[in-house]
Amino acid sequence: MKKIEAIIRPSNLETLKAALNALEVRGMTVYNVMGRGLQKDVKQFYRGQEISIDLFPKVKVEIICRDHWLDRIIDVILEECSSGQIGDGKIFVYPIEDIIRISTGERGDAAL
Amino acid sequence: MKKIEAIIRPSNLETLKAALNALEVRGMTVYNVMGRGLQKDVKQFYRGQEISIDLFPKVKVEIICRDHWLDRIIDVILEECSSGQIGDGKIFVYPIEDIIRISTGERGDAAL
Amino acid sequence: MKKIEAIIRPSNLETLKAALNALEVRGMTVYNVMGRGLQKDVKQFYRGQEISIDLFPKVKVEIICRDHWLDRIIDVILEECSSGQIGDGKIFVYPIEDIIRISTGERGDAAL
Amino acid sequence: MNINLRSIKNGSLAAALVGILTPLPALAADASAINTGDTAWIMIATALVMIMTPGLALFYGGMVRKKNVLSILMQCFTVIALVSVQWVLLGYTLSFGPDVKGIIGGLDFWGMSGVGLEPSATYATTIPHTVFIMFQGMFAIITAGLITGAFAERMKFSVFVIFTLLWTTLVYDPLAHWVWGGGFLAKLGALDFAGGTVVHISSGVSGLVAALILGRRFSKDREAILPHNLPMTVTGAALLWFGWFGFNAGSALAANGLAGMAFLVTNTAAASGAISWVLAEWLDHGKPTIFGAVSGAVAGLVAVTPASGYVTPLASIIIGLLVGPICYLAVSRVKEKLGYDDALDAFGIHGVGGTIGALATGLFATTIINSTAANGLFYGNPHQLWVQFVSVLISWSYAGLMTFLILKGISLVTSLRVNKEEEEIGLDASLHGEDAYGYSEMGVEGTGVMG
Amino acid sequence: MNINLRSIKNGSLAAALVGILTPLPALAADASAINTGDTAWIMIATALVMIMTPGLALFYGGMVRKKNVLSILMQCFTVIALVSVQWVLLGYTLSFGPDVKGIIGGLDFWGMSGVGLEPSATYATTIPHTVFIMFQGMFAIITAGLITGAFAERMKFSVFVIFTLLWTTLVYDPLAHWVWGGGFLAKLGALDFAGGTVVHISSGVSGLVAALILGRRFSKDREAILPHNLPMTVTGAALLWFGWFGFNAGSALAANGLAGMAFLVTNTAAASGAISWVLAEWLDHGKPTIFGAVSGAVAGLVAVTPASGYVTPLASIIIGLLVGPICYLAVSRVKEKLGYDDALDAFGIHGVGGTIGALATGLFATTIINSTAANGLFYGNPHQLWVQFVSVLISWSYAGLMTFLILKGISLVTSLRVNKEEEEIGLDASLHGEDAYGYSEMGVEGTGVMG
Amino acid sequence: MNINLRSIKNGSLAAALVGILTPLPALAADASAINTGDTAWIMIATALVMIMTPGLALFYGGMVRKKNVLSILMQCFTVIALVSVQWVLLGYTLSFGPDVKGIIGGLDFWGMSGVGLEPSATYATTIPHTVFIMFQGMFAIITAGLITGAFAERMKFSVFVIFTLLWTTLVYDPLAHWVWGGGFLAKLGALDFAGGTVVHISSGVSGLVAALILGRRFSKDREAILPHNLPMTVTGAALLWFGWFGFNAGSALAANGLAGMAFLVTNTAAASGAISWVLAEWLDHGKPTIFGAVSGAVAGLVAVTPASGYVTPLASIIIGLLVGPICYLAVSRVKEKLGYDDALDAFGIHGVGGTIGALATGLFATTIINSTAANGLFYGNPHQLWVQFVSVLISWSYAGLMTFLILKGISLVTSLRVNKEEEEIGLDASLHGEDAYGYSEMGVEGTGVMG
Ligand SMILES: Nc1ncnc2c1ncn2[C@@H]1O[C@H](COP(=O)(O)OP(=O)(O)O)[C@@H](O)[C@H]1O
Ligand SMILES: Nc1ncnc2c1ncn2[C@@H]1O[C@H](COP(=O)(O)OP(=O)(O)O)[C@@H](O)[C@H]1O
Ligand SMILES: Nc1ncnc2c1ncn2[C@@H]1O[C@H](COP(=O)(O)OP(=O)(O)O)[C@@H](O)[C@H]1O
Repeated sequence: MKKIEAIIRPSNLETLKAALNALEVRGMTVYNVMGRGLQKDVKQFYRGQEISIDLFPKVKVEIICRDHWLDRIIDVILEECSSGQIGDGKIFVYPIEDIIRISTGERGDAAL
Repeated sequence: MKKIEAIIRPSNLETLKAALNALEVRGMTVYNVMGRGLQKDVKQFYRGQEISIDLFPKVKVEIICRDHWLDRIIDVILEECSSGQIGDGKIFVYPIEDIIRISTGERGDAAL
Repeated sequence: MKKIEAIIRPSNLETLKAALNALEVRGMTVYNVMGRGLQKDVKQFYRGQEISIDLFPKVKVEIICRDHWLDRIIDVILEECSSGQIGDGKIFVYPIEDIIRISTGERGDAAL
Repeated sequence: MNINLRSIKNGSLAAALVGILTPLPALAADASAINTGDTAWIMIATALVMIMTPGLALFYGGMVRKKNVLSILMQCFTVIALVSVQWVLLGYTLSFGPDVKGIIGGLDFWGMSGVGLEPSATYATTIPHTVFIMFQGMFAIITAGLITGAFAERMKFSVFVIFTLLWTTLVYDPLAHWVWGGGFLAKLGALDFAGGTVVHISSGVSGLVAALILGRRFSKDREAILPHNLPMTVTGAALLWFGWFGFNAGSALAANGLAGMAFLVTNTAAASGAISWVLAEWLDHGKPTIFGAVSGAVAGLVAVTPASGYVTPLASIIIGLLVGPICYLAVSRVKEKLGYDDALDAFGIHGVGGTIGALATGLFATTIINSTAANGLFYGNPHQLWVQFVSVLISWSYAGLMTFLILKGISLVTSLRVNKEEEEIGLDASLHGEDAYGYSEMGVEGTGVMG
Repeated sequence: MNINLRSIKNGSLAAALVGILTPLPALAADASAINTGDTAWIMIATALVMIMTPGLALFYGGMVRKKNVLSILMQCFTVIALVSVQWVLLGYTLSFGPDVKGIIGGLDFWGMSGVGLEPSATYATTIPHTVFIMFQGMFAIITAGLITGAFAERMKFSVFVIFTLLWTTLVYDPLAHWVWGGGFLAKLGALDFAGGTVVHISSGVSGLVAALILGRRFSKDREAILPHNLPMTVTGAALLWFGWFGFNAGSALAANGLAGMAFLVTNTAAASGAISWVLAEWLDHGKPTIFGAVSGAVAGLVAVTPASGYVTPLASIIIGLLVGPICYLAVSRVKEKLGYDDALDAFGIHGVGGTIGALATGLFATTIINSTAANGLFYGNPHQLWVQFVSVLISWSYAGLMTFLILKGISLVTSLRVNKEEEEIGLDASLHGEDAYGYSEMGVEGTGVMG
Repeated sequence: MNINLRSIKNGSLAAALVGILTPLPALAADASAINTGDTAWIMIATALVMIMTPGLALFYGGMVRKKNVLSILMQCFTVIALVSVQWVLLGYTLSFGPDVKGIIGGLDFWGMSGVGLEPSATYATTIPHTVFIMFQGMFAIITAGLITGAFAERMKFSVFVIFTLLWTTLVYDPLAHWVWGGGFLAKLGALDFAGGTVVHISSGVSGLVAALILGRRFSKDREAILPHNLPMTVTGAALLWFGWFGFNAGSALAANGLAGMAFLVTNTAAASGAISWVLAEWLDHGKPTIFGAVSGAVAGLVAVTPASGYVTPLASIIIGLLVGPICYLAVSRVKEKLGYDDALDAFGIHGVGGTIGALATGLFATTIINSTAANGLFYGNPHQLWVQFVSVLISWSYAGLMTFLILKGISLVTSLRVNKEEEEIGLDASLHGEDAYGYSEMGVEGTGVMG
């Protein structure tokens, strides 16, 4: 099993959710985060005081899946969230050791 | 050492905290997340426009612990957060390589 | 590659960001979390009802980096965020398997 | 009738339907009697009292959890809508129609029949009848609104609608008649300038009874429940204080010296109520809180309400200093002890504060301020205190009993509360199918999937 | 002039500059004619109408996404600022200056020249001219503000500024003159007590046209857009209801029986509008919502606006009951069907509600309430309905056409909308360089890097 | 006294205690002199000025970080409570009691003794004395409230309480007497219609001194501090604008032509202040902001305050156009340069704007608007500008010096600021033991562990 963390633009969340649904991948956890990277700062002004903003609102979508699903899900994310512009975001893949469904106590794949 | 991520119903947080306290497990980090899974959509209405909500507010409790604590903590979570209903949440277990306590610079188990 | 999760005091974020910038480490994702640990509870009062608060607002800074950067980044975090007081926070280090940049599809180190 | 005929003569049937409830100038006093200054004051005072109920919605709304804030706003807004209509159709005439045996008002004014552009022949004869009607109507509205604080976060909305209509008709309207409509409490000589018994005791005690009948919120035993937005509560308190000038000074029903004095004592009582509550908690647990400050201000306003047309500035300060600590103890100690879940302290502040105010009026009332009224104990007239005590007793008993009967009655047909799961999810989503803050708190910029 | 001379005689050139626009008491009526009660009422009514536009800002602001809330507040605030100045310089005299061929007002009062401390010789002769000017000015402000709901979340701010100045001068001012300034619609006998045609139809229809010209928001097709803060919307609605008492009852321009009746019917129409909208949605999709309740209340207020000085209490309830469900269908069905993106339903509520109100006035108007006016169909005078219909038709056509021309004109110079990326980022950051909630939602305590 | 005796004769000691401060009708004018229209207007104007302080609380509260918003609300609310009581006990009589050597008012009215239902024999003789007292009292309240913006996010609450009581007694009351209570500045002929010197210069300059004595916030040097809730700030600004009509037009103390003109110029000055500030920043950094718009509106309101009863509409526009850019430079450039931490620009807007307004009054004042006043420079009377300059100088010096002495005095007993850790945690939690938004932002639905 793998854990996929995709950091995307908030505006891509709905379309990504729909695409994953089509794939019958429903399970996901969504985080509200701020991100910094290659995207360049923007200026804001409060009573004439200039503020340079370097953290941008992003959404992190976390999906735990069986190994053989990994690439398919990554492809969907790339399809739905890539505009080719800096700031589209990143996908991180992590190992995961175990899963338990709280309602039933099932473990491993069965818990998904 | 392991990292436990438990995604639970917000209404179970206080009781879980209390139970872990009893176990003298105090360290935890709590996240405010939205989750989708087997729980089925609900409908909302804004000026007659129907909206289908498929992301539900959840709380993620993250606990880093020594390996031999893993099962005890999982048991407590199952006890406190399981209603047997879909939507109770999941527990994910991950490997962790190192820990540093910022205040002292201590590393590994000592940092917990 | 490694994933560094630093849980710090909100008031240390700006200085940490600046210090990492100096190191030309720009990439980071920031989370708004609540943490419990050795820091002791505080009391609040609402219409005379005493509430004991044991979750404190913290900021989690997540940095994915190449292995040889690991120690340098940890040192910067220790420098900027350590007051020697309980509550300064923790650094957790995790393994990571893969990275993809959404905009280009690049994988691995190239995606950073 | 004649209008009715006329319209039919005009060959319009619809007119018959409409006309039937159109003014009969015959019944009313002379328009030339209207004083523009008094009229201007009472119209704006009416608007001030109207804004109190949205103020109350914010005051209460900030105290509940994020998942229930809309249910509070919905209840307050529903009260405004329902009682506004009930009042012109039936409520006003039950309260202020010609007295029937000291118990209730006659139906002469139902549906505003006989109400024209002229002053009433009986009440506030220097302003148009409609202005008096609206001013009194706003009192009926906020009174029904105050109760909601007691059963917040658990009552079914459908039950709430029925309850509100029954309560305002069976409890508020008669009480208003007894005290202000020439009913038996008025004849008894009870002093209640702006509604200590009619408004605050009736709503506070009814709230307590409702809280007892509905029982505690499930989550109440599991966890402490914190206000989700105190700035919202403070904003509401500010609107309450603001509107209360219309509530009390408007009750003079004229722009005169009495109104001015009522305005002054209202302000000082609110101020000293805030001071005394904050001092009490500061001594008790060591922190002066804004939640305490606004709660004390409201307690002070409640307590001075019945007294505002009868007492001196200094007396109003004393009343404020008294009510703060007493209400603080009521909500922080007594409630815990007795274990009833008066969620937002409708009883703890309005029931307790209104009672203190009604009795204090029996102590501090003086004919120096209001020559048409009576002296209180401190001005040599112990009898007044007794009268006040009786009127308090009657208000407590009547409001309590009726609320009990109304809720028990409804509970024969349906359960009063939402179920446990709905309570956990929150009333906003489960009853109203709405989220107060959209997805926005979730950082996904207030968007969802289109259905 | 004489003042001008005097100041120059005084050897001050600046005074010439200033003096040129100072009052010429000569032109005005006698100060002794001022009635303090009427003056007090209209001054406060003016303040009440003023607070409606910030109320509207909150009402609208709560409905948009978090990233656009400041752009809404900025548009409403800008309207207040721009139209306040335009009104004293030019707008008032175009609207209420001496009639020129029934089409427009003369320039006699430009820059407030000839306006002193006395009443106007023509309008509201019992209050100072300045008070009448300010009262009317607040109407011009909110009307321009109402339109913004239609093109929310996508119009360029610079375009908005130009649009507002042109629209208020070319659309509002003439319309106000036609109906209230002795223009041809007044001569025609059209009844519009407080602005069904001048305010609500003009803004609603202009909003529809603007929404069509600008096109849909990009994100609109991708996702449902939820209100980011409904308590903010409810607060705004409360301020609107509160201010509407000044809007309608103030339109009597005196503290008299007519004002009192207008006050009463305004309140009942709002209440029954809220009730009927909520019932409609409850039946339709099964949930009573607070968003529906406030929307219905506003719809009721809109519909009673033109009728408020002419109809009976019962009629106002009927008007409210009618307008709720109709507006509900307009925003939940018709809009979807036709696919125009009237973002916050400026047309769906003000255009539709204003039209219903203007026509209903032709049905329910009665000389029993306002002897100086006319009867409607139900009181035997079908002609009035025809007159109302004509005035509605003219308002629709003129407002629609002019808005079309103004926007097309501007679009020759620059694009009307922000680009897709700016829309995604949100107008607050992209147009105004501000965040509504700082970083605070991000838990980093509202801090950033100093530039 | 007689009352006192009577009550004792009545054998009631408490009455002695109470009676001692009850009205002595003897001292007052004839009640028949009351004009209901004037009374209605000043009562509502008083309510309007009252709501300004909560408005200020929101205006300021939105500007601070989430962790300090309650401390701001608490300071403003505390000012309302403390000064309300201080005013009736002592403040009013110090300000408006019989003049003692032009320096201070006599104690005749302490504790409202000698205040009845009748008008004052000296001030506003057409309205009840109590109404005049309350109207003036609201000015004392907001003035003390304005200062808080300067030392926001760092002052100890206990210190704040002492400071407020001393400041209002030692600074506000004497200044009010000098200018409005027949003191020496009045005799000098200084024109200050609604409080440019008494209210805005005194609070602004005191704020500057306080900011300098307390020093900068620790975090100030580490990071930029962003407003946590701009919609809250905009709501506050709207309430300020709304209330300012009562502030300025109420200062005519009657519902007459002068009030109407003051109302009009107040609105246009606010509008042009908003326009000029936004234009200035638009040119300076390229973005028009809502924060700029509301700041400019407040600056315009501040500047027109002393002038509002003396200048023409056009002059008010010029004043607004002047003050916007100047205050913008003061807060965006000068403050940075000089490095004082006037957190929310109490000095930058009220100190600077009030000074501009006081001097502009010396330029634009004209007897055409107010025959009882004087002409300014542009109307041929350069002397008035000199008088204004002197009164500005005296207000600056007195307010500055006294604030310095008061704070230095307090600092002998205790430190004025919270410590660094408390500042980091935030004043809400550390001083008041409360969280503004509960846990709700944390998604745990506003719950905590019960203590
Ligand atoms: N090294 C990193 N560690 C953690 N998060 C990162 C890192 N680099 C980028 N991110 C996240 O990815 C988001 C997008 O990255 P950015 O460099 O701005 O554009 P792109 O994804 O096109 O490279 C950032 O806002 C941040 O949240
Ligand atoms: N595959 C997954 N990846 C990430 N998070 C998941 C996944 N499946 C479930 N979750 C999280 O667990 C929560 C509960 O899961 P759900 O399927 O609704 O009920 P149950 O836990 O009973 O299976 C979801 O709301 C989501 O936050
Ligand atoms: N075992 C743990 N698992 C997860 N998070 C932890 C754990 N221990 C501490 N933390 C996080 O680190 C933060 C600081 O820890 P704390 O014990 O309070 O101080 P210190 O870092 O000095 O030990 C906590 O608020 C919590 O967010």
